[in-house]
Amino acid sequence: MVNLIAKSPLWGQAPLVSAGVTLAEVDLGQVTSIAPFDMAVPGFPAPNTVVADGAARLVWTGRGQAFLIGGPVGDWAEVAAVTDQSDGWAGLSLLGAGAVDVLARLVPVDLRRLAVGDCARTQLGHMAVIVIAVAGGFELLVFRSMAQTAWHELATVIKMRGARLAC
Amino acid sequence: MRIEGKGRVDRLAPVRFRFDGVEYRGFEGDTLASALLANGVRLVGRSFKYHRPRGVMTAGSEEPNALVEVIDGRQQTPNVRATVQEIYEGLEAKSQNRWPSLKYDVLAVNDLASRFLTAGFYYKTFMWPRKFWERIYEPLIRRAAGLGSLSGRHDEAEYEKAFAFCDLLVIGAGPAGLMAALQAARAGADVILADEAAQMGGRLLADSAEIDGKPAQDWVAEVLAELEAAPNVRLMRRTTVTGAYDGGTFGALERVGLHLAARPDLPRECFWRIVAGQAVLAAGAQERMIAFEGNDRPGIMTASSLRTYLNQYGVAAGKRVTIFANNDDARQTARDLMAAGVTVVAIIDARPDASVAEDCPVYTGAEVIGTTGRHGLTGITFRYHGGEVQLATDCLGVSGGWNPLVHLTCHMNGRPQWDGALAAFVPQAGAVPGLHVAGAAAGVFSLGHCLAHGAEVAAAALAVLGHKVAPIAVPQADEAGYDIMPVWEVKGSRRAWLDFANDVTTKDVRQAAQEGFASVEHMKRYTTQGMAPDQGKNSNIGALAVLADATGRGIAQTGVTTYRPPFSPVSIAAIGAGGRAEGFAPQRFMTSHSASVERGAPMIEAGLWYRPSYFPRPGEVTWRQACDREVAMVRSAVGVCDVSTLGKIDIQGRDAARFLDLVYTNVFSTLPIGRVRYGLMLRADGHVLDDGTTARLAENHYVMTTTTAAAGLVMRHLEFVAQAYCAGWEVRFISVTEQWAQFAVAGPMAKTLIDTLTQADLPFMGCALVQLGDVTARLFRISFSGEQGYEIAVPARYGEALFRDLLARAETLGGGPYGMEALNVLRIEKGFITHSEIHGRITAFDIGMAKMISAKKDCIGKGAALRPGLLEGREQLVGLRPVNDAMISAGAHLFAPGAEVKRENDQGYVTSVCYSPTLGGYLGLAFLQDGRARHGEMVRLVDHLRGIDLLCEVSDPVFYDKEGGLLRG
Amino acid sequence: MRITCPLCGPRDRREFYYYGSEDYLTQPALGDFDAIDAHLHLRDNLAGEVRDLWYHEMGCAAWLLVTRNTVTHKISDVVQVAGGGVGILAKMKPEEGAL
Amino acid sequence: MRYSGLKVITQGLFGNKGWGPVWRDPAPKGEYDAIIIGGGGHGLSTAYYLAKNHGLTNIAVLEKGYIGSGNVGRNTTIVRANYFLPGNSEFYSHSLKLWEGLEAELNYNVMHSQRGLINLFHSDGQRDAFVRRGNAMINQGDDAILLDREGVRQHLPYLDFEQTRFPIYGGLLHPRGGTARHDAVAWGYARGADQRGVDLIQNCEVTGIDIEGGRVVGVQTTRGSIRARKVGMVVAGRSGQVAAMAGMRLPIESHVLQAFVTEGLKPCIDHVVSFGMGHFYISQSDKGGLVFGGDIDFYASYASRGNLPMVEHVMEAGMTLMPMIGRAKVLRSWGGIMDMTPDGSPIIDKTPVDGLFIDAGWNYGGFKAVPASGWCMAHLMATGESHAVARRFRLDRFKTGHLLDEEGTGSQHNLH
Repeated sequence: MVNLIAKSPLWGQAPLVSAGVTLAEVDLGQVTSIAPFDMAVPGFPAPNTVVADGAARLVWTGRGQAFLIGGPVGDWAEVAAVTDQSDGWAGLSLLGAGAVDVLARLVPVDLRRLAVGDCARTQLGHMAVIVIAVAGGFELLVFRSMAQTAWHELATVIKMRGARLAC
Repeated sequence: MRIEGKGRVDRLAPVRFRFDGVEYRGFEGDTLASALLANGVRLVGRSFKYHRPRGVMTAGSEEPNALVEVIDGRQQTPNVRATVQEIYEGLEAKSQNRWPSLKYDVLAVNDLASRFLTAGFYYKTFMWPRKFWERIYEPLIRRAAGLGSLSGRHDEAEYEKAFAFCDLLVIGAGPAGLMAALQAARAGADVILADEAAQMGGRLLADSAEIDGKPAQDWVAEVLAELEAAPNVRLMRRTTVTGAYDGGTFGALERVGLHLAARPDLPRECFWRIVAGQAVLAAGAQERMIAFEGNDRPGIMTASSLRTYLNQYGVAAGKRVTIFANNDDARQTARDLMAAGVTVVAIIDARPDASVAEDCPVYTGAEVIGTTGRHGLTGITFRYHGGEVQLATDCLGVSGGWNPLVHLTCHMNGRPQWDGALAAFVPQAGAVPGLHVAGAAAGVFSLGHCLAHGAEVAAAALAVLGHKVAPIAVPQADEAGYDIMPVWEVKGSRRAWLDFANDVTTKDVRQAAQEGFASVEHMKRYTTQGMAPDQGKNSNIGALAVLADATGRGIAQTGVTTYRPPFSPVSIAAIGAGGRAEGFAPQRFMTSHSASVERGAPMIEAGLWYRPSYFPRPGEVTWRQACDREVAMVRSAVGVCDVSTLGKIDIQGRDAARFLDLVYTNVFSTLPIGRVRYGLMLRADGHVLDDGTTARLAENHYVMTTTTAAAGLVMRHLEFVAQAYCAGWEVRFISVTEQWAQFAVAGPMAKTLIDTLTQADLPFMGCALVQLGDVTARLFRISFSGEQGYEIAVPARYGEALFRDLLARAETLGGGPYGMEALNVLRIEKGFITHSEIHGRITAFDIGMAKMISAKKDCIGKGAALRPGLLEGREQLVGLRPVNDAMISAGAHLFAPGAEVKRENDQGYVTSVCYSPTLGGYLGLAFLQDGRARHGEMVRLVDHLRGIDLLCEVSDPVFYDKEGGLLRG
Repeated sequence: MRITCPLCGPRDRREFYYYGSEDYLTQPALGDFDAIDAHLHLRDNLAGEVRDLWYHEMGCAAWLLVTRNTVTHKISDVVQVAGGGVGILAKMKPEEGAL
Repeated sequence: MRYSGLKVITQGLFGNKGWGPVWRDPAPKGEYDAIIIGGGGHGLSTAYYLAKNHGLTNIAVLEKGYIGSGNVGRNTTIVRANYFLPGNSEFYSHSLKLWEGLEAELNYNVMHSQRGLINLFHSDGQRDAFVRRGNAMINQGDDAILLDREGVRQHLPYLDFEQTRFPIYGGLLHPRGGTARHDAVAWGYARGADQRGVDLIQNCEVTGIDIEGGRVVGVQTTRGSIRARKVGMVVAGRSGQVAAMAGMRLPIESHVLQAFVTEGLKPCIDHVVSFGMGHFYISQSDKGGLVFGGDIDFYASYASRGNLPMVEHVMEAGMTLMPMIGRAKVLRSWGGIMDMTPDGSPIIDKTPVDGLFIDAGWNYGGFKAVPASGWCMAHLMATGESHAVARRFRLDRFKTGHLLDEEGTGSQHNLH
């Protein structure tokens, strides 16, 4: 009999609180890629937006693709290619007054345009990222294997920001 | 010398610093240059070529002479402009390009030989004897050249990069820039105002002007207070906009920590990528010198910099100052100095009709023709009314006029235009889309007009963005014009410097013209004019005026060389921030990483991933011992290997099968559900792109695997084929590489191990979903080792647990983990290819897989693969075994036995080699001319680099279990 | 340089992968070596406005046809490649064609 | 005038008044035996060897700007012969031999300096590929030495051997590789060609190629029409435009390659160092500037300027490999326009038009090829036959599949 213990991508990593921001790993729950065969299907989020559905969110993640985060797949399986992505991504939350400032060090998009309810598929340093604007900051999804690098890059920026503020 | 009551430095905050080992005192707010001048230090550097004594010449980033090394701990920063470097407690700087000391520099001997060291002399000599160039001449030249030194140690300081976005970027916070920012701020636009100085205000801080009847500095303070308070404005001090790039992108360098003693975690610099809807260039103008004999002595400075040192730093750069100018502006310097009690010996004005109404002697129609003073100016000679007059003076302020700082407008190949009335180049309109030029940078030279122009240009820029702009009130200030009579050089028989930093004189320019280097670019390249750290900011215009004179052309016709980014030099560390150590590319870790590290496995980089090389056991000294054991373990029992790095792509839809038929050479539409097939994929040009196995999980659901190296490439290729060629097809795919942790279980005991986990009786090349407790896993019966093999995949969160579990089970069966080294041996023994073989120049025919190109269908790359050059006379994949089981090496070349070893006889090369513990000897895979027809023949293998030269027997590439009985077993 | 992705909006050039000219969209027929040469190799290579293929690799994964001036880098149009329905392969059934 | 140290001294003693023009500035004649379009390194060396090796002196080089205004005056000055595919090996080997006698040949100091080139590798697979290359170089008669990690450390102690991202496994040392002063190469060939009677005509842009009955008869220029029975197009960077005048479509896409130079520094880097993993290479000029670069900007361009992502990539790679250069300040960046071919190798061949020849497609490796390119193009134009070491640089090789793809990246112009 096998008893497999689950580990999150940044298992054991304590949150980092510094310089007006809090960086922490978040458990995204069930994450399912929804890729409708007909891209004009109703209920599919517009590019760069998040459609909230109760506790679940449907986050646009690319051309004809959205991630259903925290909810059951339901009827999507009938009209879309449905793929489990729950283990493929690491979730990070970056919250606090300095969150925009920190993210602007690493992400080449205009964060002024990213209000709560918006999302962007872009890059964080040299890795792919999904940025979701949430109240008080951002949620960031990076590939699981790169979670340590993402953490390291964000932590480095936060550290330098702290030193700047201390000047 | 400090002047009481002048300047903005904090007299209550003394700062101690050292220059060339001597301690000095300055004040907070001083630059190194102002503090040295205040201490009476005039000699600060040596020139590039002739090692002439040099002093501070300017008060800005264009400084050509006062370049120093700043020391911090074990690090040092070369070529720091003393005119920009702010002092801080404990700052340590030293002069450079001199030996043994600044005052007594041995290479000053070059100056004596200067008549032989003129423009381009080195192209004409040092050619004989030939060997001497590299052994004698060049090393001497290299040692003499250069300026400052790097420490030679890794720069481990922090640097930062950042992105910023705004509606309007205003470059320069002088009068025009402040008005532009104010206009935009009040219009509600998002504004970034960037200025290279520590304090904003530009020349308003350095001049004694009035705005609205008040001192200009009060006006600056009011405007800054308003801008600071505005939520839509971002002030970026100490930030130089260095380049204009496409799409409204600007590069900018912020000096974050350079004005402070090093602090932990504080970045030294931050390189900004600023994206602006529109931009206003209000960079101002720079004063230029005049070329006359001996114009490079310490104490000879631009006239405006004397004013800056006086008004901004409270420093008189000399006790007895003379002014030499061809325009009105320099008069203000004389007036300010006199008002501060500094003796102005004379004003020498080249204009015959200039005003003489100053409280000091004014000589009009006069020209300076010589200077004296070895380490600092002691006197000048000037020509006046046909006679020569000598004056004792320790400081000469020179003004040849002002050059608008048009540089950024040229970064997209814009060409500045000559304005004869201003005797200056002004920006070409529209040269950089979205960049508007305001104030002195646009050739607007009165304060009153600059203020108005700044607001006006900002309003125009905002209108482009669709902002409704209410014009703001323009404050009152002097609107007097700028009268100039061009004077570029005072001709004489001795050297007159143009490019101080590169030691280029008017003679060099004339000689270049004489030798036919008459194009401005030729002159630049032949003389090195403008190629020094100041990039000719101080000298290019003067030099081309001299060239124009020498060639008889006008200045406009002569043209300028191209200004290119950066506007002022930027450290590699700043633009390369984040690159040091691990930062250059993301690190990718498998779920088994820590478990492998715990077992002492050296982790090696493989396509951004880290994979275990081997798992050493006690007593094993070399990697080979571990590798041989791991191979034997797989061949005799069972081995476990993390193969999660292979690309995995989930493909779904009614047209998924059809899509795979298009991208693979072979057919996948006929693959039964629950089965796996090996596939070969070609590039559009017919060469092998990648290979891997693809499983059919359901009628319309496949999961494809790619090699680790090609995972991203294949994904991009699939997207292209789907989006470009398969319009309307119902097929969707997504990478699931990261979703699944996948482990190979291989060896005669593999099935035994799998049976302890789950019930699944899979045929060879079968696949199924299985339950591991609560976890649904995917089980594939495939093999890359030639043994009976499985790959089992679980959601990645369980990866580490499953890996540990599999190892425990394997160990009870006499097995264990194996790493990349053993994996490589296993696959070579079996003749399986990797990207060592399919290296991008290889066709399906080369690797003996022609049969995998289905005759029944077309596929991507098939047409191109049939080009004659890809079919005939090529090298084919073979196996090699050396006679005597001696060592062979990958990268060796193959020859017919007895043939001379030279390119013309080259018949192939070895791609992969291993020692096979299974077969007891070295094995190689190679590409050999006509190789498939030569099995059983001998070839000569030569590796010059490793000294290997021996005979090998050519064979089929499959060495182990040719019939595949074990695999299917 | 910035490219306005029809889906993601204006983005930095660093997010995009460049493939090459729109010639790659025209799929040559088997055996037509001139067409293959034109598809893979020969280029108008204009100093002026061109239509090139870019891939929003770090963004939405859309392949884009970008109209851009190679002298000024001005980008005047960006559309998705998908939906164009270009190339003979789109119309071909899997079993068609022979070696 | 023959140059020498003695001449420099005697001229210096007499005020440097005696230096005459290095080349004449002739007006174009109405007809020449042959015309070379393009006064860059390759065009000038072609003219030089046509005159010197083949006795053809009634020829003109037509240059739309100034002599050497193309990539010969805008590159990172590296000279090497480290190719491994037959076709390239013999050509670059020949070129390097010509370099080694160039000062004496031209009586002009082009400052060719064989400082040694080290290509670093970072995995076993890369090592094997470099060993294959090194052995090919030796089989060709050139030189190569395999360095292990310690060997690299001895030569380049300043590299970051602790960084684990791309650990340094070793390097392939090419002792005869090095650098030269790029402008001097153009000027030296120009002077040599001029001395042999070649007309170097600057500010003369070719606006049309005259073809009658399938044969070239002359060119139209901004300085009038000029007749010639043989015309060579040697205009890498603009090959597409010029060939279009003859109705040709080339297997070439133009791309911009950036390069960078720092402020002058005392000697700190002796070799040419290449970091393939990061697409970064560097050397130090005699003046003290670090000269370095990376990959092309990857998109077709004639804009002679690059963009920031590649700038950043190059500097980041530099900081990964040798963080000791962090405090060197970049003084200037520039972008040159490259003829990129689908296999990364050049073309020296006849065209379908009789009498019209092409020398193009140098990708970003044209500088080191200057001597052999001119040598072989001159041979082709004079004899009508390809030179033995340039036999494989055929215009039709893409169509036939006889590719010379050193990178192994396939038919995508920007990947070479």
